[in-house]
Amino acid sequence: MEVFLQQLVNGITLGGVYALVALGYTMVYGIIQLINFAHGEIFAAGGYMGVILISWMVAQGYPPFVCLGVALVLAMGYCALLAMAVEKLVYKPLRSSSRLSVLLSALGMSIFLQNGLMLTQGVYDRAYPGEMVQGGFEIGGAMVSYMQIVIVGITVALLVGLNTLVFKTRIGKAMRATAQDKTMSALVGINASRIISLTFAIGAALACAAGIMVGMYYGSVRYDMGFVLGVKAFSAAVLGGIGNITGAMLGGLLIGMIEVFAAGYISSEYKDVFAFIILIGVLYFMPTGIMGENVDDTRV
Amino acid sequence: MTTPASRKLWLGYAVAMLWLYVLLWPLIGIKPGGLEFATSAAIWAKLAAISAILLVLWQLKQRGVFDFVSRPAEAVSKALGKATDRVPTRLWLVLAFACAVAFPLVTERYAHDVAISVLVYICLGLGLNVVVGMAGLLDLGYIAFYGVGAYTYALLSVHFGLSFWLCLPIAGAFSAVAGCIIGYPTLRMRGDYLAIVTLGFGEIVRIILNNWMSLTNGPNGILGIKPPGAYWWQDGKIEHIWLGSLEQFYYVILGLAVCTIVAVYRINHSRIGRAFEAVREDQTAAELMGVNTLGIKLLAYAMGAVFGGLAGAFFAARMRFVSPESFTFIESAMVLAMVVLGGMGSIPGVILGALALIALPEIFRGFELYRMFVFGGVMAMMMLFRPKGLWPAKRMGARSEERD
Amino acid sequence: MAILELSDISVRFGGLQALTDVSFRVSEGDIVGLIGPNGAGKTTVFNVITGVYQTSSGQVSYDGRPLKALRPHKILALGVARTFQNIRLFQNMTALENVMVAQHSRTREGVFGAILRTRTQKREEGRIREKAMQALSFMGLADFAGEVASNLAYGLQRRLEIARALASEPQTLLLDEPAAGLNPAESRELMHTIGRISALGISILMVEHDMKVVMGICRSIVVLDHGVMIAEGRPEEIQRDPRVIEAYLGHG
Amino acid sequence: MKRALYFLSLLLLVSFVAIGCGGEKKDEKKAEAPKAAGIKIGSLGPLTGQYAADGNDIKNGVLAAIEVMNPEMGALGPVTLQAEDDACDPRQAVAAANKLINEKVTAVIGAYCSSATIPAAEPLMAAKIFMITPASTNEKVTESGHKFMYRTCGRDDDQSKAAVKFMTDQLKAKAVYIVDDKTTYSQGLADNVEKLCAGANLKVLGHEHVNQGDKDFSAVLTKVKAAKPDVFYVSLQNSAAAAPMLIQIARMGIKTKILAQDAVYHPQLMELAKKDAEGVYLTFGYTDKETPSYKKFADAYKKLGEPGAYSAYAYDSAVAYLKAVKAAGGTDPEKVKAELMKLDFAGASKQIKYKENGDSGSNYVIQVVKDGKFENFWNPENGQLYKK
Repeated sequence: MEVFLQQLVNGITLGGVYALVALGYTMVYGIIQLINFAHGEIFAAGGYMGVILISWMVAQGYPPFVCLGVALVLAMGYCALLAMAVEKLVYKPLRSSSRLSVLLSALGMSIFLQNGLMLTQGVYDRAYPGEMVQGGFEIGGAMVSYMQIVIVGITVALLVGLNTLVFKTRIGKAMRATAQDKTMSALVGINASRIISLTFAIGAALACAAGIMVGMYYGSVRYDMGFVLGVKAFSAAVLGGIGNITGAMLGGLLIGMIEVFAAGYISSEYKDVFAFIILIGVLYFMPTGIMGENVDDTRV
Repeated sequence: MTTPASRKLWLGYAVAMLWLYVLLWPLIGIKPGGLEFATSAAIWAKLAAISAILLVLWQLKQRGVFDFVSRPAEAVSKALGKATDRVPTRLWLVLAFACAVAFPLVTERYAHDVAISVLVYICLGLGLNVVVGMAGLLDLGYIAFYGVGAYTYALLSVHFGLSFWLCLPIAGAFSAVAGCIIGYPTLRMRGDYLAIVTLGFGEIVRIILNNWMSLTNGPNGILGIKPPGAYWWQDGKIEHIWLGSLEQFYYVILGLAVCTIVAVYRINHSRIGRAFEAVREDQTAAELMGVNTLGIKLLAYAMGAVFGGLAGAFFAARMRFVSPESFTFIESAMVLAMVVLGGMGSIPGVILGALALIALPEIFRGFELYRMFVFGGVMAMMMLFRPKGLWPAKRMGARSEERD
Repeated sequence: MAILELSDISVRFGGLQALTDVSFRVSEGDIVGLIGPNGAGKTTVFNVITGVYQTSSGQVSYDGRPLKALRPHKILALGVARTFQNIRLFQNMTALENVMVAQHSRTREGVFGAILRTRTQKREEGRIREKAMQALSFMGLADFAGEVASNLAYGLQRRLEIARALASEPQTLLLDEPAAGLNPAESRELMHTIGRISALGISILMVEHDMKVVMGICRSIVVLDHGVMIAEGRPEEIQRDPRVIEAYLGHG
Repeated sequence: MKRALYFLSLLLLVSFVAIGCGGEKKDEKKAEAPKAAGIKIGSLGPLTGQYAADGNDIKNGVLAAIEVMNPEMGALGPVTLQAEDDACDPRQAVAAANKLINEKVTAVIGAYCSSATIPAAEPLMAAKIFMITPASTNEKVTESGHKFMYRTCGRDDDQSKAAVKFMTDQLKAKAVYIVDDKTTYSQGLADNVEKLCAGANLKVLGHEHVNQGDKDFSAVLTKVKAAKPDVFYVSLQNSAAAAPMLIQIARMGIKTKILAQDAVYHPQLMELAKKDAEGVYLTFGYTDKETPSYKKFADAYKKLGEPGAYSAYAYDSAVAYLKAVKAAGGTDPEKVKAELMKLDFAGASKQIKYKENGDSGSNYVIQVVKDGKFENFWNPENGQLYKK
């Protein structure tokens, strides 16, 4: 029971991070049907911006929570700019070409950014200064650290914020309209190009927050950390039904749980196998993911 | 170019450069000790200067300043093209083949090694081309078949001492079975779901190779794989030897690559190839025109897998060592990049793609730090200038699901 | 002798009743028209016959054999070919290749034959090409054989669709609005072509809006409205049928 | 199509000739002035990818050795380095080895991953080029019977013996939990430890594997916590993998003693894991940092950064080779081999003396992390604590 509770806590923390990154994949996919491979690198860049900003501010002598808060905001802005630059530079000109070409340029961008990070930040891991949030408490034998609380708290806040943005505001409405039908939304006066940029920016900001939290949680960041997490988050987005925001949150949480429980109860070396097998199994029976819309492509 | 348009262009350029600086500076300029501007400004200034020069050149070209050079050059290339058109295709093929055969005679070790790698990847690229280019099914886990082929030969050679030539078809068959296993659950899925499922399968295969200690020896890999045996001209008579030198390996893989090229070309121009393309173009219409689309898709996976498996068996024989590290996702991505960069569905395109992606990074090995950085950037940019690939197939359009 | 027989076909998509108890038959060598206002369920009937949709109840039989649970390519192999309302050619393949695909179900050679270029494979390939060229010539497209489908003019694409269907050597041909978008001269030409196809002994079932075409060549007509069959008979009977007139004009 | 083929053949021709002639031209140059070229040694290791940090340590170690040895080489010099990247990938390792053969190096210092060293050795041995690995501790490296294969670092089997001895003799442990991250190195070591535990009356409560590149170990650690072992034996590929593990161990409140191995010996460990690294034991090839030879090494290395786990070994490997070359008066492989076998000198890492099979013996001791520094703790040879 203790073990189970502990694994549950671990799973929720991990799942929350996956969900944040998965959202970026799903939103971009929803609007331009692109698997944005470079998204994982944006996540890594976020982690690095966190290190850079927090180290600097800590050295200036600001209190930890101020550092974290300011770094979070600044880094999110930075990542949004980065993602928009990537979008403008290599995705926008390809909007009318074959989807595989865009996929390839996304892959190229991913390699480019990853190595760019390596060149500017070095091959060594970069450490987050001190542990910002220390200690923890026990519930029923399960250790819950305050760090986990902070991570889950920030994740939930961001998810709620995103939901409000997408479902309650005019911008959100425009985003959903563009995702549905670009031509029609252009007719009613929505600037699709701007909305797409905005989608990239929001996705990137969320990934950036995830990057900072992962960095704080594991104590360090590395230039290639985006890849593995990116693949998992992308699986999470697909599991939930790619293009569906609620689905991505659910998918992220599920993948996190599956991974932790598979590692805890079955085998830690095969945990990714279980995650993928469950993903494939779900897709076999629900070909568009758990919450994806059923697209009937056999219509004549 | 008119003045307002030009002004707009330079305004855009200024914004982009500003943007670049905002992105560049924090990565380089913020240090725990304080803020620093000199390094990032220097790098930025170089980038800005180069791009400004390029922009000016481009504008001049638009205005026709270079016409005096480009017009005659165009005429020359046109004339050259006409002249080459007069020479029969067969002759070019023979010439290309002759070059390939003569290659090891004029080059040395390292070039052989690179050439072998290129040829292995040509086989892989052509195999994936059947799946992605012809049948239009996105596959991100293709390297798994390469791994299955490599391990099949490795295990059969080490445990049972079977010869390479006997194992080649077995490796192909095993890969085909693996292809069907992977293909089956994906038959009903649409393109992007296919992507993640194939990626997942690729990872599963790699993790199994890495963890099934009793079979694959896990991360330690399998050592002591026999090279192919052959009857070779030696000391004035024909003897059975174990192939050891790089030239010999080169000829083996050249043979394998030629067989692959011929096979893929012939499939492309057969009933099966047309069915592949029909599925790619419009799956529903293909089914209604009597093509068993599920069967054909499965066949496409199996076919692609066979070529991957054959290349894998050769890889194991050539390295005489296999370990799971050779079969990671990035390899799948590389093979896919070859196919798309070269031109989907086009055989010469795939060859060109393999040359570009394997040979070029090897040539630039000296810049190892910047190598992958530039490679990624070029790959992304390449798609902007030639979205259909270096050498597009004559007829190649969107995949069927893209139009739904 | 009925070759194609629909008995009490009903199709439901979720809550939507697309077809209700539709029954009719197509006799060998017959030309049957299927008409009705937009949304009456005509294309659904085609989709049911060719196996794209499954019926909720009722059954389709072809040549005395029930078609239930057969995949579309099997149904084509039995001899039912069709064209599409919105042209669905293989856009990036040449006209000839488009037509050659239709021979798929009539040929057998597999991968090994193709790779080794065996004698039987070559012979078969030659036969496919010959049959395809025949179909193209029959539709007057021989000169466009090497043209990529998407480059053909609209009228030619319509004809290519029919050629493709014919190349599968059908006994029954389902034409889904073959005259849509054609000018009067082309429509006349089409009527003539349909006559020639019928003369080959192929039964034809066609959905068409152009009454001139339907009344001109169909020997019997089935009228659908909101998924229900409201009339069946010879053209002149249908023209006088008050329910048909109401369906077309009444609640406009 | 024809034009396309024309371009293809043209391109093939040009590129082949370019690669071919490029190589040949270099050869000609060398043929003209063999003396001026001096000695070229190669280094092989992951300069990019996951283990780039360790690969750079090796490269830097060799660079330091060249700096130190160059003045001594006299007419044989100057010594130059050709550093190649293998990204720890067997295919790239073989390609890089072939490139080094092309570049006419006479010895290769490397590689890092055993899985790269083993296949890369094949072409190097065939070309009679020395391969001295400063980091591949897998037994198989020197057990393949290669004539020119040497190893300056210790062997996994020796290291695991030291580890088990420490757990039983000093920590008086009864139960141990083992985790590794599935590399040739880390798993080999963990498997050896597990095997030895059976004979040492040490109960193995569990042996888990995590994957390379994982950062989240919470699931495994939860199991460890529940199992309550006396010692937690952590065998990971490098310090970057170990640091998050240590952080999570502390966060989860696991108080068990932790024993790690030499790959985590890197100042990065304390930088990343900070106070959570305190009290961690590790087996490490003993290096006395007070000896003159180490200080000489450290001086030369200073401008290259902080020495990593294998920097000193890489340095010693290169120094050993260059000493042998100097003694042999040339780079003839047979003569150099004879001289290499005669060597017995105080290296930066340890006393360097190669055995017949190419191994140089192991000198594992137990170290502990104390106040952010690695300190010698216990000597398995005599079972004594080091005094501070």
